[in-house]
Order: sequence, then C-alpha cells, then structure tokens
Amino acid sequence: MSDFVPRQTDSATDVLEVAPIEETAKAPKAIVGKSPGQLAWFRLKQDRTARSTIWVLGFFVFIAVFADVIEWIYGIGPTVNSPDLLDTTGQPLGYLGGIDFTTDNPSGHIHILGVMPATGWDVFMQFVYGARTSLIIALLATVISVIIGIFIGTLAGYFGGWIDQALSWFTDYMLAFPFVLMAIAVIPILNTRLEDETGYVTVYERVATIIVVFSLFGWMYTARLVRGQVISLREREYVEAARAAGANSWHIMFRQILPNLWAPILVTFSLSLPATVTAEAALSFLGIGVQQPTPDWGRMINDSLLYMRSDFMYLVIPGVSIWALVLSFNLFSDALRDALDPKSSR
Amino acid sequence: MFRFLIKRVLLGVSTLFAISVTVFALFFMGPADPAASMCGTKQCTPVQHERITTFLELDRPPHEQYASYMRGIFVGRTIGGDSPDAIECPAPCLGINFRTYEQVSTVIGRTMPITFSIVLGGAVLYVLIGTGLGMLSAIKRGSIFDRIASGTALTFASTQIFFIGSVLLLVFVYQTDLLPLPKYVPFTESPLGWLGGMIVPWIALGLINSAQYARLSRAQMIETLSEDFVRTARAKGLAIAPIYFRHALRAAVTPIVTIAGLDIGGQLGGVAITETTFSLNGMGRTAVRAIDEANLPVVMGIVLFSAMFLVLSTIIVDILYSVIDPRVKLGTSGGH
Amino acid sequence: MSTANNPYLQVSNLRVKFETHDGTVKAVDGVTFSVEKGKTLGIVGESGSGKSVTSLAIMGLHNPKSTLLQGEILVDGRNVVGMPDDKLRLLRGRDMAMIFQDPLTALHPFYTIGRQLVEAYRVHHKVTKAVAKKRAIEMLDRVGIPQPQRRFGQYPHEFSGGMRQRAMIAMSLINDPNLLIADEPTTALDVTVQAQILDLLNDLQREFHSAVILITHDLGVVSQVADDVLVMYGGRVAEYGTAQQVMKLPQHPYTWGLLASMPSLRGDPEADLLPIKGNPPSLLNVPPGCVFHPRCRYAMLKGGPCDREVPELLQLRTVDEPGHTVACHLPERQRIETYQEEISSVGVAQ
Amino acid sequence: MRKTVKALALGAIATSLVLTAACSANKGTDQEKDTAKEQNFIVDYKGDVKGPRAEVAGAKTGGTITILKAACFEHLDPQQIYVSDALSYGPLVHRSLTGYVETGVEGEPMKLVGDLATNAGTTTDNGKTWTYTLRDNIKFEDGTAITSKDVAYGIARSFGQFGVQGPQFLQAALDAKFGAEGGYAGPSTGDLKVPGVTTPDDKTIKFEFATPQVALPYWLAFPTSTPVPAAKDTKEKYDFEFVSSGPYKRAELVPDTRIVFEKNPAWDPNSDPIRKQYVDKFVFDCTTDAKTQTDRMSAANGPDAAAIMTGNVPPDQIPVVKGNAELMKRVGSAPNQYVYYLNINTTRVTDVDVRRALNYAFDRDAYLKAVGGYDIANPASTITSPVNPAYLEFDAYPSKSDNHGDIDKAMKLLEGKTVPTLTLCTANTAVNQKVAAVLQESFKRANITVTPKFIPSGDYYTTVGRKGIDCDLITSAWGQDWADGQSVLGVLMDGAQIKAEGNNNYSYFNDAAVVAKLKELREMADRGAAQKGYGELEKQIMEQHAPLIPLRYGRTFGIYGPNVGNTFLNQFSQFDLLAAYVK
Repeated sequence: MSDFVPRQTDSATDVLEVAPIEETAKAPKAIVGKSPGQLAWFRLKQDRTARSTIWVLGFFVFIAVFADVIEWIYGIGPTVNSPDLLDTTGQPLGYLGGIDFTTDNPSGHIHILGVMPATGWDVFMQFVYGARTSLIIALLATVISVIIGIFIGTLAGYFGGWIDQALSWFTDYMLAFPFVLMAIAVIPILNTRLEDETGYVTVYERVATIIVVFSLFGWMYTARLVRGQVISLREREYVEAARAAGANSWHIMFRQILPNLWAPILVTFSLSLPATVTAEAALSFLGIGVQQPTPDWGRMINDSLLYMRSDFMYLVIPGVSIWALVLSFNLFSDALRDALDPKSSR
Repeated sequence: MFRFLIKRVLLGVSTLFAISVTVFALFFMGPADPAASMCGTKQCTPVQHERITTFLELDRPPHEQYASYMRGIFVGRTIGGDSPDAIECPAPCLGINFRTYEQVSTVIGRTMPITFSIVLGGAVLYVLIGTGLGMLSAIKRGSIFDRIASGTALTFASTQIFFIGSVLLLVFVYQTDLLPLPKYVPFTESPLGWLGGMIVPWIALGLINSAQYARLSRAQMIETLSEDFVRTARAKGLAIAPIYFRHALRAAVTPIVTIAGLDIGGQLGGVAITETTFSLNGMGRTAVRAIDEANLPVVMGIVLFSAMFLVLSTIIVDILYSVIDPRVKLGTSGGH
Repeated sequence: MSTANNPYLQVSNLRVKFETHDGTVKAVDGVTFSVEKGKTLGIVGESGSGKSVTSLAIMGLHNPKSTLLQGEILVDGRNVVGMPDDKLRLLRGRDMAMIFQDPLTALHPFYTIGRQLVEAYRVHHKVTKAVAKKRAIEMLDRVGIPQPQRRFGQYPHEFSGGMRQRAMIAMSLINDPNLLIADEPTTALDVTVQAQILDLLNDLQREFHSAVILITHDLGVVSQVADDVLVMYGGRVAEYGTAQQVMKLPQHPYTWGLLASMPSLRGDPEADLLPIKGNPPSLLNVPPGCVFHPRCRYAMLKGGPCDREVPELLQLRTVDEPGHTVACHLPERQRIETYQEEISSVGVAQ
Repeated sequence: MRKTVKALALGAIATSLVLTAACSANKGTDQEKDTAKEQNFIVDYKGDVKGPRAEVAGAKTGGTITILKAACFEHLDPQQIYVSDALSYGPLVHRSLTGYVETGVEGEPMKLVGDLATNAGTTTDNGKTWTYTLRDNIKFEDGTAITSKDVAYGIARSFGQFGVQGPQFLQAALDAKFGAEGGYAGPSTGDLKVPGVTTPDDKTIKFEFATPQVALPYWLAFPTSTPVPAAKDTKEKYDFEFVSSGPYKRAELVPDTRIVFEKNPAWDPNSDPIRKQYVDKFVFDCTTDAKTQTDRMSAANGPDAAAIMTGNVPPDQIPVVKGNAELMKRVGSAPNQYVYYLNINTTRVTDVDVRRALNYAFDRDAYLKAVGGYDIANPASTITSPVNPAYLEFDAYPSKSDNHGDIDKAMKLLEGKTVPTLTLCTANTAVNQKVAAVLQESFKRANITVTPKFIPSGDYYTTVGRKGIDCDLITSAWGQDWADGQSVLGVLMDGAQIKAEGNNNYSYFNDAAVVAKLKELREMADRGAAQKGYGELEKQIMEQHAPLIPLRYGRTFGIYGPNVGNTFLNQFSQFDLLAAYVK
C-alpha cells in the first residue's frame, strides 16, 4: 500500500471475487423467484453490520446535507472567533478542549465538542461543515473516476485488439506515476493556471482541482476490473444474440454488457470512496488541499497535530470522524460484497 | 522467457519514456514562469532569473530542453551552457539541485537508503505478520481469534499513517520514552542504531499495512481452502499441516506476492507521508520539500526514479508470478 | 440389489445438515444403502439432490464446523461418523478414495502430476521417493497415460481433460483402495472421452476388486456400469434397487423424468428431450410432504397425502423384485400402469 | 465478519477512556509581561576592543555541542549568507571585517567591533571614504595569511552570481549600476576590480562612496566581507567547500543532513575579540523538526544534554514546557527583531479615518492566539521592534480591554461612511489561512467586510511588492538588517523609494514631510540622536496617517541543554555559541 494511498490494489483483487450475477442466481441455495438485485438487497438488510453502517453513513450524509440547518439550530457558525475561550497560549480553557454544554461562557454559545485552539472556533460546527467538504470531494472524485474507469475498461474489454493494447498500456502508464508526489506537484501547477493576475485562486477552483487530480489518478483499477469483466461477458450468448440482431457496439457495450456489471462496480465504488476520503486527508496533511476558512477534516487533523499534546481532543475528533467514516464504508463494502456474492469468502 | 523479458522491458521503457515526457512537460512548461517560481521567497533579481533560465535552458525550445535532459541521463552534460559558472554533470545526470548545487543523482543516492530502510524493514514486518495473521484467521475462521484479529485489522486498515504515527510518537516516544525516536543511522555505521531509529516507523507501517495484508490474505486463504484441490489433498489422507502449508498456502500466496511486489515497488520511490510524519529525510519528503521550493530538477528526478521502481516492480512481479505459478507462460502473456 | 451379508460400505439413515448465511440446509435426510466389494452403486440425481454431500460425508470431507452428521457410515465395519479426523484421514486415500468431477480444479495447479501422485502414495506408505515414483509411473501407465515417464514431470494444465482424469484416477487408486467414490467423473469431459473413462473405471474395478460408488446425474451411464442404483431427490432416497430393476420397471415419477430426459436409450433420437419441469427444491426450504410433489405430474394434491406426508421407502409388493424400494404415495398398481402405459410405450413423446 | 463490530466497539471505548484520562481542565496560566528594555549599543570606531575575547567565568574546554535544526543552512557560502541561523553560526567558521560582541549579560551593551579589521571603521569625511586595517596573525584554515586582497575578492564575489542570496546594501552603495546592465558582475567575468574598493597594501582595504554611507560598519558585519582565497573559490560548490577563517572548520558536511565543525588550529585567539574556542566540535543535526527538537531538549538525554534547539517550541508544547519549572530554567524566551504588519494600501484606502478605524477594530488577542499565543508573540503597537534602538513605546490606537480593540471608536470613525469590501492579501500558508479567517471575523465586528486572497507563498513578496497591486490589506513581516531605525522606518515608510516593482513599503505610503525627515535622519552622523528622531517620527506616522496595523512583535521561545554554558538568545534570536562551552 503506497503509504497512505487508496489501497485499491487490495480492493481490486477482492472485487474480482464477486461472481457474475447469473452464477449467483444459479447458486444451489438461491431462493427461487427473486431477482439478483432483490436478493442482494434482502441479504444486505439481513446483515446487522450493513444495517448499522448504513445508519452511520446516513448520519454523515445528513449532517453534510443539512449543515446550514444545523448551524441555524446550534446558533453559532464554524468560524466565529472566540479568543476569550482560550488561554494566553491559545489553548482552550476548561475541560476536554473546551467542551461546554452551557451558554455561560464568553462566546455565549454551547460547544458540545469544544473549541479549536488558536481561534476558538466551534469544533462541532467545523465537524459538521467538514463532513460536507470531505464527502463532496470524495463523492465527486469517486464518481468521476469510476465513470472514466468504466468507459475506458469497457472500450478496452469490448473491442480488444489494438484498442485494448493501447488502453491497457495507458492504464499501466497512469499507474506508474507516484500518486502522492504527482498530486502535490500537479495541484499547485493546475492552480497557477487558474490564478488571476495576483495569483489568487477561488475556493471552488481549488476544490475542482483536487477533484480533477483525484479523478485523473483514480480510475485505473476500475478500468482494469471492468475490462476483465467485459472480456468475460463479451462472448456470452445474449451478447452474441444482440450482435447477430444487428445492434451496434455502443448499444451492446452500454445496454447489454454494462448492466451486468453493476455489482462489481458498486463494490469498487464503495471501496474507493473511503480511499478517496483518506487520500484527501493525507494531501491536507501535506498541506495541499482545501483552505481556511472552508472546514475540512483532513486539514483539521493536520492542524490538530500542532496541538496534539496540549489539546488531544482536537486530534481525536477529526481523527475518529475520518476513521468512523472510512471504517463504515469498509464494513459496508464488505457487507455489500457478501450480499452480492454469498459464496464469497466471508 | 527471454523474448518475454525483452518485450516486458521494452513496454516498461516505453512507459518510462512517456512518463518522463509528461512530467517534463508538466513541470517545466506547466508553470507560466518556472524560473520565477524557482527563484525563492525573496525578490527575483534579473540576474537570478537569468541564471536559472540559462541553467535550466528555459530559453530553449521544449524539445531541445528535453533532449538535453535525456542526453544528460545517458552521457552526461554541462549545465549552464557557456556561462562562466557552468557545472559539469556526468552521467547519469538528472540535473542539478538548485538549492545545494548537488547533482540530483547525489540527492537520490543520499536519500534512497533512508526510504529503503523504512520500506523494506516495514515490508518484512507487515507482509510476514499480516499474512501470518490472515492465514491463521482463515484457518481458525469464525473463532474468537479470527473475530478479534479481523476486527483489529479492519480498525487499523481504516486509519492513516499520519494519525497512527503521530499517536505512536506521542504515546511511546515523547510521553513514555519506551521507544527510541525515529532517525536514520546508516546500517554500516551502527546496526543497532539503525534498528532503533527505524522501529517506530516500522511499527506504524506495520500496524496499518499488516491490517490490510491480514484482510487480503485471510480472504485469499479462505478462498483457497474452498478450492477443489484442497479437498483432493484431504481426500488423499494428508494431515492438517501439509494441507495448509503445502497445498493451500502455496496457492494463496500468489496474489499476495503480486500485491506486495507492487506495493514495495511503489513505496521504494518514496513514502512521503510516512517520512513527513516521522521527520525522516527520505526520497518522498525530499521530493515534497523540493515541490515546495519549486526545485524542479529534484522533483523531476525523484518522480522519474519512483516511476522506474513501479515499472520495475511490475516486471519483477510478472517474473515471480511465472516462477510461482507454472500455468503462467511468460512467452504468451504481455502483462498482468 | 445384492444380498451379501457383509457389504464393504454400509450407510444407515444418514442425515447431513449445514448452517449457511441463509439458514439450515438439510442436504441429506435419512439415506440408507450399502455397497460390497467388486460391485458398483450408481447414485443418480440432479444437482442439489444430496448425492455429492453423501459421498463427501462418507469420505469425511464435509466441513466439520458447519456440518452436522447423523446416522451411521460403516466402512469395513468401522463407523466413520464422529470418528476423529486424525484417525479418519488414515482411511482416506488408503481404504477409500475419491475421484472428483473436474480434474482441472481438483489437481493442484502448482505441482507436477508426479509429485501429487508420489505424495498420495507416501502418505500411507513409508517408502522412499524413488519407490513412490516407480509406483506412480506404474499407475500412470496402468490408467492408459502414454509416456508416463515424461508425463510424470508435467503440470496438470499440460494434460488434456481426459488425461487429467486418468491421472486423477491413477492417484486415487495408487493405494489400492477398497472403496472408490467417483463423483461425476465424466461430466467435465468430452462425450468420446467419457466412454473411455467409464471403460477404464470398469476395467480397474474388475482388476482391483473394489467397491465403487458412481455418482452421476445420467441414468444412462448408470445403466451401463452400475450393479445397483440409488435415485436421490431433495436429500432423500426416491428409489433404490438393482440397475436391472430400476431400468426395467422404474417406480418413482422422478426416475421416469430422469429416464425420459435421457437422449439415447430409446425412441427417436430426433425427438426433444423431456426435461423435468421446474427446479430442484431449495434445501433451505424443503416442501412439506413428498419433496418431489411440486414438480410431480401425478401428485395427488387434492386430499392426497403428497403435500402432507413424507412417503416411506417401501419394498415393492406386487412384483417380485427383492430389494427394489421406492418412496412414493401413488399406489403401486397405479405406478406400474402409468409407467407401462404412458412412459415406456409413448417413450419421449408427451 | 459481522461479529467484529463488537470487538471494534470495545476497542473504541477503551481508547476513549485512555484519552479522557489524559485530559484535565485547562484554567489558563497568567502571562508574565516582560518590559522591553532599551538596548544600548556601542560602535567601536576607535579599536578599543582587542583580542582575545575575555575568558568566560567557569568555562571549560572540550566536548561537543549539538545544534538541532529542522533544515540545514540555506547557504554557508559567506557571500550568500543572509538568514539568521547562518548569520548566527556562520561566524564560527567565517570572519568578516567587523562583527558583533554579545555577552548576554544583563546591562552589558552589545558592541559592533572590528573583527578581521582593527576597528569598526575609520572615516575622515563623514562616511564617504572608509579605511580598514587588518589585524595581525589572521589565517585561513590551511595556514595561509589572510590579506586585504582576499577580503576584496570576497566582496567582488558578492557582486556576482554567488552573492545574489546575500545582503546587497554594500554592493548597491558602491556601484550605482549594480544588478543592471553595465554594472560590476563579479570575479567570474575575469574582472577583479570592485568599483570603489581598493587594497593599497595587504593589510589595508579602502571603500569610497559617492554619498556618505554611515551604515558601512554594520554592512561589513555581514559575511559579505568574509575573505575568500581566489584560488580556492569553487563557485557554487563553495557552499560546501568553503575555506574557514574562524575558530572552527568544516569536518563533515552532508547536504540536508548533517554538518560537523571541528577546531581550526590555524586560528589565533589573540586576533579575535569575538569568538572563543572552548568546544571541540559542533554537530548540526539538520533533520529534526521543532516538535522533536522540543522533545529532545526536554528529555536532554545523552548528547542532547549539550544541545540547543533552533526552532521555537511549537504551540502545543509551550503549556507543557511552562508546566515544568525545572525545564523553564533552560528556556530562552525573548522578543526578537521581527515585527508583523497588516499594511493598509494607502493608495486604495485613502480615508485616514477608515485606516484608523481598522486599527481600532483589529482584535489583537484573537490574532495573537491564532499565531501561537503570547509566548511566541507580543501585542504590537509600533512599527519598530522593541529590540531596535529606535523603539519608542506608544499605542496610538489602544484597546478598550484585553487587546480586543475598540469597536465603539471604530464605529464612530466610520459613522456615515460606507467602506467597500476590502481585499486582504496574504501568502498561502497553513497559518496564514487561519489568520486570514480570524482577521476577517475580527473586522466583521465593525461591519467591515474583508475577503482574503491567498497568493502562492513563493511569489508573495514579489506580487505584493508590485506598485498598483489590487490589495487593500497586505500582511508582511520585517526584521531589521542592522540595529538602527534606518533599517526599519527608512525602508518601510520611505515614499521616495517606491518603484514599479520590488517594494518593501507595502502600504505604498508616500508623505513628503516624512520623506524629508527620513532623509535627514539617514544622513545624521550621530546615530544615537538619529534613533530618537526615528521614534518620534514613527509616532507621528502612526497617529496622523495610520498606514498599517502593527500585528505582533515576534518572540523566541527555545530550550537549551543543561550542559551548555554561556549561551543566550543573541540578536538573531538564536542561542549564541561564539563563546559557549560544555559544562
């Protein structure tokens, strides 16, 4: 696993275990009369781990979507200075990083997760808005990279021949770039291209850059996986039939073959999403990422390392948040894989 | 075999060539004024600007710059052209570190042992422990041991090196002094010092990566244990040990070797996050710093070097694969 | 049905259950049969009928953690149900051996054929590798593999399908076992090769004088080689008798279906095969009464016992066929008439 | 797999218990106020200070001092040195024409004395011509005598490509065309003749200027004037292969990793009034970040007992260090020469009342805490640092309470005015991003909207130093180059120096009266009297023009090992080693 980065090598091999749908349906144990999708959904609902992780993931999505509403109810924004909640060294006063459930303090607000050192910003609101940033970046980057991967993998797998060779070479070529170094080198270069005359780049442009770089370097494993699956499906009877009936290649690729790949693609997606969350956090750790005042978990961890000894809570909250999110995704994708392929290992 | 190797190496070289072109274009032509960004935090005087321009040959057309860079790698070159301060850079010349006027190859030579120590030591630890635990979990599938091991593995696999590493440093180094502070002491200088300085990074890498290897090898082993040939082995009347070790393990280890090979290959080019977390000046951290300083020749050199390791590791993995699995015929397969 | 007193293998009231994600599976539910040395028992049924599970249970190859075995399996008088694995394994490969359906996956892909044979021999014989190699080459030669010396050093993927199965057979017979279980040994092979392998098995059985269980879904195969036939459906025995009895006067509607779906034995080869409608039952959720009733054209659903009571396995009464038993609620007379009027005469047509 | 959840939950609970136990209430600590002491300063024009430097009471010889650094010196090529770590420790190996004597003893003034030269400089025409005579028995590490030609060669070098990173006051004063077409461009052109510098004999070096340059003795204290033997000038490699003239020489040098200095036997203590040679070896460990430095200095195990740190203690460790009374005895904590400003672009924010209101609205407490707290920063109210002799204590825009500013006064000043949205320009670093957000919130209290604009840190000063930049508020920091008001106000507030690019006057403040006054002060020969003038001028600028908001005075907060004798924070805010010893 290269350092921090998306353990997709691992994931990709795991994913390959997912049996093609038809075989699942024919499994001797299969309950008669349910479509593979219903069957998977049924198993997923039966799975306690899956149920609990869905709740956790749902919680994160909820706070990300309704961050503004939460701010309105909670009463204080994520970047309101409260220097009087800090001692002269900038550390939060009170217990556990300034956790305060009363409004009897200089800011006049409750701080259920305490306040940030140095600024006195409310950690809970940072956490809430941070979920939004992390999820938007991870979601968009993963969606785009999976789409690119599907597209390239399908083309390579379906057409074979020199197209396959060229695209496979291109995939290998993209894989040979050291991701961390390329990301921290490319993001600033892309940003300089977006600069105005003073070198200023807007928040949206910066977020877009990150998403673009993640998508650019994140599609290869999906492409390989899809390519392999398409090759195995290409010769199936119904594809032959469609071909014989005169359907064009695009129709066959995207109407006949792709719909049969949703299971492995879903699993790849659920695996690469947490990998992207982690990668984004890691880039923030190296100082490349979203900027203040936009709250972001990764940057919060990076920032909290500065206060690790005096305000351990501040490290714990973003650390545990990312951990919980990534763990939930991992557990969920495990459960998903089980549900889609009951014969698989676990 | 021989034909395959040639084909594979040629493919690798073509990849490296393409990467070098891409990286070159990106770094040297990406920024509007590379000389200015390399000039540093102080104001860039025309003298400085011109010096950087001549030294990096930024005034020449891109293809000439690239040709001269590549020539440098194979036959060496003189950096700075006809300027009185020109620097001789013998092959393999990856350019000159703009800050220290060292050859980039010297920088790589100096930082490589650090990265290698971290990565190889860590790899031994996590591959052995991770695979061992995973296999054991698979054999004792469903037992308390399996549950605890799998749960722990999932927990650690979901954390990041900079988080675990920082917590390890805080708890075991700073606050309790149980483990020595990470630092690099050359093995030749003091094997014990080398071991001591590397132990914390290894543990951190070990915790996270062995978790991932445990998960992988557990799944792999479980799958293998359900294979027909394992059943055949049992039907022969073999005892437990040879069934697991001679039959199941042998087959389960193949994908693990593949992934370990690719992982290690990827990491040998620098583990920026790990090195940054533990303040070790390996290739990764050096590259990160060079990126900060816009020290393009150093960045370029290290990126190319990393890519070389990645490409090399895919070739080695292919060869290993054919050694392990007699079904893989090197002559026919073109890649993975 | 043979009448010897001391069959080599005696299975009585065998039940096999296992736990899965989706619930408890009753894979085998009360199966009784026996085989003696020199005889061949054919077990016939669709996939999921419990025939493979039965054979695995005899070999003790089921997963001990998730599987519950009940009943009695006497191998040469020793009950292997509940026998500790380290004792059982000494029987495996020496007293009883097994040939699997797909030799490609059943042989270890990373070891040479020779090495796998040698290993099989040396598990039960304390001999040097050289001795074992000699024996292995003999066996390869015996099962009709040309150039056994050269083949000894090759990997399974370098063999053709038929050759692989021959090697598999050589490996299972290398210790001269008294009981050989062949689990669909020809299913994965070409039709021409199938016949060769069956012939080989026949020859070998005569030579080694072992008891053989041949598991197959193909009644035709059984009619060629088996002495006795056990028809299984849904984990239970549908019909049991000598090959002659069952082929001549099959009693169970399921057996009729199997017969009807055989291509070659009777009637017009051009005619469509007659598959049995529907799917085998989910063993998670076994239908009440006779397991076969949802697919049975003759089931007495209205007021009849088929969907309520599990039919007992009973000896035929009206014809003198000792040992021919069947589990069906239909009255015996009606069965015989139906078979004679509708099935055997009309043949495939329906 | 589904069973693992429980195990996880248990683990999480156990972890959180450990964490909880580690935390207790933070009730805050009181900040002791240290009053800035006015520094007295002596320039030894007469040559009273002679070598050797007085013995330090209790000093022993021998031992090794380790210097923990996060990164190696940017340069050790003397003509390239300009950064405080190299200015502070470079003198261990490099001597220059003049130099500073600091003792760290309370009340003892800092002295600018002759180093290689016998005195700080002799001028007969109020600064247009200066003559320096070299001391006896000064040698390079290889034993060859140092001549005035070597000094002149070093200065010549500073004109060329190996001086671009060093200070350039001397070069600019000697050659009007310096850096431009036709200017002198260093010895690699083949021309060794530096304009205005002559060496009548091996012991004498003479400087001639077009206009009086009273700051020359200060400029020569930079290693610009360090002698370099022409034969051993290895150009860019001189950074690693420099020839020592000081009490130590290079024993080992691994770039970015490690540097070892050992005793230089060719150095004669009697020729040197500044340095001692108590310690056997100095080891620079260049791979230790501030965090680790603090930890190693706190533990002070083994060789670390005789080590010093070079970074500030990071914010999270300051409370820990302050909680340890024993450790606090080894802490060096003092204001440094850096002052941080929020410049108000006077060409864009033309209404002085708005500029005053910004000064009032600024929440200095929030700002100080955001940059690391009161231990590494002091609230600033002046342009000049308290360590500069020109410092005059005053606060033109006092806070109502606790450094939070005075919103009422700000609102009053803004009454009836609409302030457009102001653009705040700052370099793109992690701390600055946070600071920008804090400033934004801070001005919001007076209904002033500020939008931050982050500029790549590498180009930051180039960008904001461009006249006509569309920034309203510009963050900057300044550290004096020499201890004189000219090096602060004369650079930052002189409207006459505003040019198209490369400005230091980021407020673009240009007031005729101020320009005139600065010229007068610059040329005053009596520097003591001049300092007073700078202080008064500054007060006037702040009250009448409010061209910037003084944000903070930099402070240093570092730890030295228990076995290091005679070390103190020197003028560069580094632990002084020129006369240190190992206990």
